[in-house]
Amino acid sequence: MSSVALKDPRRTRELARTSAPFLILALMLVAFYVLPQLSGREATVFNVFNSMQNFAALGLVALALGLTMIAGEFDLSVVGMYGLGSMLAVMTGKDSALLGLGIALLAGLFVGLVQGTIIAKLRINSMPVTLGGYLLLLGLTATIGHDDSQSYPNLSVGSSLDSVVAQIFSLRSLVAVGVFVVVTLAMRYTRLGRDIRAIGGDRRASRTAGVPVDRMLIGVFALSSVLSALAGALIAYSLATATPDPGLAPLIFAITAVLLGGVTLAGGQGAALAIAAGAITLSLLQELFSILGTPTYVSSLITGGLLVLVTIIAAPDLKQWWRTVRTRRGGPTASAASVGSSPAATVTGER
Amino acid sequence: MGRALQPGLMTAPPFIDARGITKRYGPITALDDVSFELRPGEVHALLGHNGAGKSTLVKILSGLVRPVSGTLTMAGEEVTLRTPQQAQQHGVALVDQELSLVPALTVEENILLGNVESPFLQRPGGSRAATREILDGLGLRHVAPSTHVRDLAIGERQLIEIARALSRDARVLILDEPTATLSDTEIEHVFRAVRQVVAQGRSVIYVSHRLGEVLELCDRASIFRDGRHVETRAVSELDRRGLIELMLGDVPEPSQRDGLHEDAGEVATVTIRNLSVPPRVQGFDLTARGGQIIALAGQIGSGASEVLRALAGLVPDAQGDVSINGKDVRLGSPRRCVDAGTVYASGDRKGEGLFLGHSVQLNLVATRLPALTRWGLVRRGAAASVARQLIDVIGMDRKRMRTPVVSLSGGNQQKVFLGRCLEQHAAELLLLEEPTRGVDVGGRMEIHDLVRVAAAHGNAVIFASTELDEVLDLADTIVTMHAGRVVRTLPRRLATSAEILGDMTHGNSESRAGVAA
Amino acid sequence: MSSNSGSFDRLWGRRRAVAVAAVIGAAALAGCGGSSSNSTTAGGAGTTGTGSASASADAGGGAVKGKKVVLVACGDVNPWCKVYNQHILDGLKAAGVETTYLQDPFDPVLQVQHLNQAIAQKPDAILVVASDDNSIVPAANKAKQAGIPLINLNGRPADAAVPLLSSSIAADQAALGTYAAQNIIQGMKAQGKTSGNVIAITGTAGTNTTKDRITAFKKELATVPGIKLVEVQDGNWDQVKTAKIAQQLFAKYHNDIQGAYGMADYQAAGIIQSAEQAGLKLGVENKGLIVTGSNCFKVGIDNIKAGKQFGTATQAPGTEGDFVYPLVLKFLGGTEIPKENLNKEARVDKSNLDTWGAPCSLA
Amino acid sequence: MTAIALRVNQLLDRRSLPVAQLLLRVITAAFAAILVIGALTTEGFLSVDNVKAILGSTAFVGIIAVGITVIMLSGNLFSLSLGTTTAVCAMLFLFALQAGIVVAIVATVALGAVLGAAQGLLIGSIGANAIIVTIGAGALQEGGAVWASGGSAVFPPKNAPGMSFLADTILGVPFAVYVLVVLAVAGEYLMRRTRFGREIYLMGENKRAARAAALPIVALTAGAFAVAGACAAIAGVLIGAFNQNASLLVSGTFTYDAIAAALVGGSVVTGGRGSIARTVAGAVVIATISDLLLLRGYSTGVQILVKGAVVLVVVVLLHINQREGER
Repeated sequence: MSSVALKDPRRTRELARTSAPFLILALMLVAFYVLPQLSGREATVFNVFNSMQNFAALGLVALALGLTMIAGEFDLSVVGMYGLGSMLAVMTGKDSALLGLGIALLAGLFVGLVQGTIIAKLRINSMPVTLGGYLLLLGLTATIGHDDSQSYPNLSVGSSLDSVVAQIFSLRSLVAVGVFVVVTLAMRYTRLGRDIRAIGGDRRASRTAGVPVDRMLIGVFALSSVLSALAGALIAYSLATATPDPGLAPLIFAITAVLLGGVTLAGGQGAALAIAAGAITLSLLQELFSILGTPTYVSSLITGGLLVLVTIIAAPDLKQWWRTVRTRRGGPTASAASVGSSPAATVTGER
Repeated sequence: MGRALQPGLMTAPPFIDARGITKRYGPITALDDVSFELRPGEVHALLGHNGAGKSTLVKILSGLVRPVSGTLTMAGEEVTLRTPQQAQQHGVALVDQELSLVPALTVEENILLGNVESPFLQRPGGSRAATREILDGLGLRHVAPSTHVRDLAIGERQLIEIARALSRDARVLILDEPTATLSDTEIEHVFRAVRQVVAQGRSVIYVSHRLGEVLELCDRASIFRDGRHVETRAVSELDRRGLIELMLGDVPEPSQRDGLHEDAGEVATVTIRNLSVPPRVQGFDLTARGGQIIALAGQIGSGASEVLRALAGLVPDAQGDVSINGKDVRLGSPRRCVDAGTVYASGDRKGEGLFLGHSVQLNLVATRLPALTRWGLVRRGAAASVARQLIDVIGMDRKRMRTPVVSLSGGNQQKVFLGRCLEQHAAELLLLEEPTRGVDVGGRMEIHDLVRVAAAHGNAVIFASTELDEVLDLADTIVTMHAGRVVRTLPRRLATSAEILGDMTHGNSESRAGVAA
Repeated sequence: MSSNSGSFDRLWGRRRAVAVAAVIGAAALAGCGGSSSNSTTAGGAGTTGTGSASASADAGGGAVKGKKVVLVACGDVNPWCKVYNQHILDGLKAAGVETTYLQDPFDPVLQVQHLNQAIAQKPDAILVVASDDNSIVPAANKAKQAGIPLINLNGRPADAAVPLLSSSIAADQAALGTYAAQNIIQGMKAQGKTSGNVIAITGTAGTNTTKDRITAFKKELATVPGIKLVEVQDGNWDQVKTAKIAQQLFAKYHNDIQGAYGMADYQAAGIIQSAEQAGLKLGVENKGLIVTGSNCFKVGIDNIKAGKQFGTATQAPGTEGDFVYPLVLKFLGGTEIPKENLNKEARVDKSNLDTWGAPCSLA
Repeated sequence: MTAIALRVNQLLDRRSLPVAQLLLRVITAAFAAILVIGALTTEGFLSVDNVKAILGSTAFVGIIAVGITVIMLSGNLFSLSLGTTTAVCAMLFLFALQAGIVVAIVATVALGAVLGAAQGLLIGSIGANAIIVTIGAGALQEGGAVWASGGSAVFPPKNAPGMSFLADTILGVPFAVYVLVVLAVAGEYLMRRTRFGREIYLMGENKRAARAAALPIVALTAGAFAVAGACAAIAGVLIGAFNQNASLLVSGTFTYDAIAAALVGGSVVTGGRGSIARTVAGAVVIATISDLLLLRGYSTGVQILVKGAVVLVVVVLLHINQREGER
């Protein structure tokens, strides 16, 4: 057991894994600065602000989805709750924005608790449950909003949420940043972070070790829905509008951001800060598209390709597949040392 | 030999008092009206074969499993344990046979994981000093608390698991097979830790197959057989032979059965040279002939099942020269290995063997669909007749043909599984992992007969087993393994149970506990 | 190895090759797309209008040269939008205006991001086709504060947005609804009917476009008391959904329907298909169902030619686009333009296909 | 909350499992009752024409759902790009009609199968997550289609040769319904009688066991997605013929509707259980409910809401029922 000798490469690999999202973000920043200039445009501080505005809305959805993925689940209903949150905030917050926000968050809490309980206690795969939840929430949003986009009359709420703070932030994006900071701190400095990663990494082991698995799962789904509702409510106030169907764009953004943030689908790995890095990277990419005036189809080709690429890199059996391919192609060359002069080395196999 | 009992130990009120505990899994009674008591300050061994009921009792005491009936008293108070957390609150800490570490977390995080007393707020590395101390005590000086558990070797993981239990400051420490994967020095560290625990007036339940360890470490021993409690005795009153007698019921004489097929064929059909299966198995050699039944006997972690998995093509980076009937087999792909004539039956029947929701018929023909297909269509008549043939071979009622496998008993499930794997006409090499795990006595006999029939048809059979009885009963040749290496290869008629048990449990260090056969 | 598994392996090999080819192809495609997009935008931005056609000399000629306009609109994924936007951009570029085109496939969040981005570029005007009537209001506010003229295109703006806009250049949605009703009335009259049941399957319910058209439709239809509008359903600008609803409504009324309004021509086409499947007769000649659309697409023109659809109304994308850019040029040239500019729409039926057949076949 | 948790715990307890079964029956009965009462009191519901209308509205979604069922049975969750594949295939079909109807149909189905197989290969060989691969593939298909078509809608060429039968009715029932029936029967046959189908069921039930038993996992996964892609392509052909034009706007809500149909039909997303016939039944159930709600004047929102609720209830109840079966 020469773990002393092996420690260094392991550390390096670990470091590479955890720092990858931030390296990608750095690369993105460079591209963000350089690419516009190549086509005679420029990226300004305002563009960074605008990216952060996008981050404020969809970064929170990414965090919501990411937390469930770290816990080894997948919450497809985030985009449904995002829609419902915005509709509730607009419909119930006409007199007081805070009241509307509160109702949206409470609704998120309720939805999350119900979905979480079904998933944790009945041990059902979260995918079909949250798919049903998504459709249900979508229908509810449309029904509450009379199948129409609803406007929010108090424009000052949105404009104060969106007023520029420190050049690149707004109140809204500061809320998102704040949420990320809180979640990061909680993941790092309380036992919650460890427990969430544990139930995602190995649920049986966690149960045996004494982690309150069911309670944690319910909590994660509740948090996921609350964060989605928060994102929806904030964007609704910002746009002074709630739409009956937010479409799938927020979900696609969230998934891509979470994967860029180094969260694996197998669960057990990931940090809120890295998810933030992924979400900011993607927000910058979208803003870059808009600076360059990229046609929709090109941006969907690029984001689709990016998603597939990240999925390939994160695929659990990639290494194994590669090994199998290598042994099939190259035969036993890799094992030549141990094979020695035995006949196996000279026989090309059965084909 | 056993430690001298501490004064007053026999008279102190028991910390755990379990009465009339019964637990059934489906048709199998795992524990039958068992009583057990644990006194403060003692190391109490639970002994018995696999399936004797030790692990079930341990699971009940640690809140992982709830008994059907019986009462459990802890520190004089009757308790019902629904969750591991509740057991923890009553002062019980478990080191499970199956590791309960999360590979994606660090050593420190794993040690803190699930500790109900661990504070809500934590600083990363905040308990590093305490962790360091526990790790050092277990001889893990070289392991940094920030290392990920997935980067540790299996023995180190086992020690981390023990470290977690120690860190909980529990009244009762349960160690279920803690040393199966450990080296001698590592075992010594565990012993030292156990002695420290009992010196503080706490208790340890020690489950092990290793009689030498029991004799060296334990105060009392409770012996289980077939789900029943046989006896509890002070270890000082016992010796190795006495323990074996109690465990086995009687000491079986060797060579009850001749090695039937030992000389069946002159031509070696399967040769394995220099097989390595990372990370454990190195330089494994074996020659098997048609008609021969070879046992790879070893505890969990011995490498026996890894050898089988590698031969089945399920380990991508396994390497070695394997040939069947002179044809070389390249490992690493199940398809290639099957085409070369190997058939593998996993020990994890439910996870890696059966298609539980499907019928007996489909399960029986699952692997031979290519042969039953013409123009892409499965020939139903042929499939049905093959299935009928197989169901007759395994001795099951044909009426059950359409029953989903999930509703069968464990024994019948295993028969269906093996029925599928045996009787493959093309097969040359049968690889059976724990062929009778979770099967009752009757089913076990039938399955053994099936295996013998398969061998009589000229197949070479290699099976891995952790059970002494099975090894002695079924094998013509016994290969004992420990810590990834072959300890000894000997024909059945020359083997004694004590010898095999010794090899399986001590590896090359049988002299360590002074109990060489 | 058996031949069976051998063939399987070959199959794997082939499929993997296909997958690899697909991935490489996709990557190459993304690369090409990226570079071509750059060149497009660079070209767009760099067009300084040398030798610009004087197609719109009436709009102030050289005064607009070098002015910057950002068009924030639905993207090329939507065929109607593509033609519409292309006509506007071509017209502006020809006059030497620098244009930037930011596409959002009807995604309000992305659109507002684009609007903010447009405001930051401080162009001489921003043109917007609202993805959502309400959601552009805050951005319109910002544009106003920044002193950048915002011109709303295509649909009637939300009430709250009106005071924030410099102008609105739109199709006369109400006229489109009125024409649709006139089509039904005339078609039925041609069959000698003055009474009957009518169904309407609309675009996305609740949007101003839909509201304006259906209100005018109802009003016009009410001029003939015998004709009853028995059902209005939300077809969500979706042809398949429209067909489905139509089929169910035909069943509900036991085929006792004399007129049907599909708010877009492709929705009318859905109704026509359903009617044919339900065995209803179509058109004046067959004394059958009178179907109308209310903005024209090629599929509608084809159906009118075939006698299956009585008529439609214009809102042809090219025509609408050509209505927009001269006004924008005028505005850029410093001439006042009215707050509200409604394009003059036309009712289309078999009689004036010569005029409208071609412009209505662009999408 | 605790009370609910307790209830659920009781549900899980072996002794109260009959309660769960009772609940299942009660809910099924209540559902049937609502349907019957609704049917009796809704004008125009109980008529031959309406039955035809329901069947007609089942057809497209049903055809795509047949494909998605094969994916689910193979244990690869579901695809979120089949709606886009349908749209892309509709576009190709109308374009390829220049070369004749047979060529167009063959080319379109082949394209659908290839698009599906490419995703399946990726998923089967390296264990990439099906949901994410298919979302990404959806975006790629969308971008590729706009790039290839220049963003215009595709129309059939003049005098499109013999396409009209695809949108016709036979005995008053749309051609697409017959296609659905044929596909459902063929699909059932494929899944029950062929080696491919049997092995898909086996792999979906237990992928590790399938690997240990040396089943061709990559080929099976690619095959399952290819079948799904081909089904989406067939739907694309029919929709193209029906609409007489095709653009990406076609994709609509097909993807989710098809998944909902399969779930309501009792397919398990984790694989191995369910059948194509049941999926088609699920599609009919959803279409019936939607029809009922539409005829009673409920809005689109309520229709989606009810769809979601039905999916959720069916998923939970079937799960409970299935667990009980395993005891």
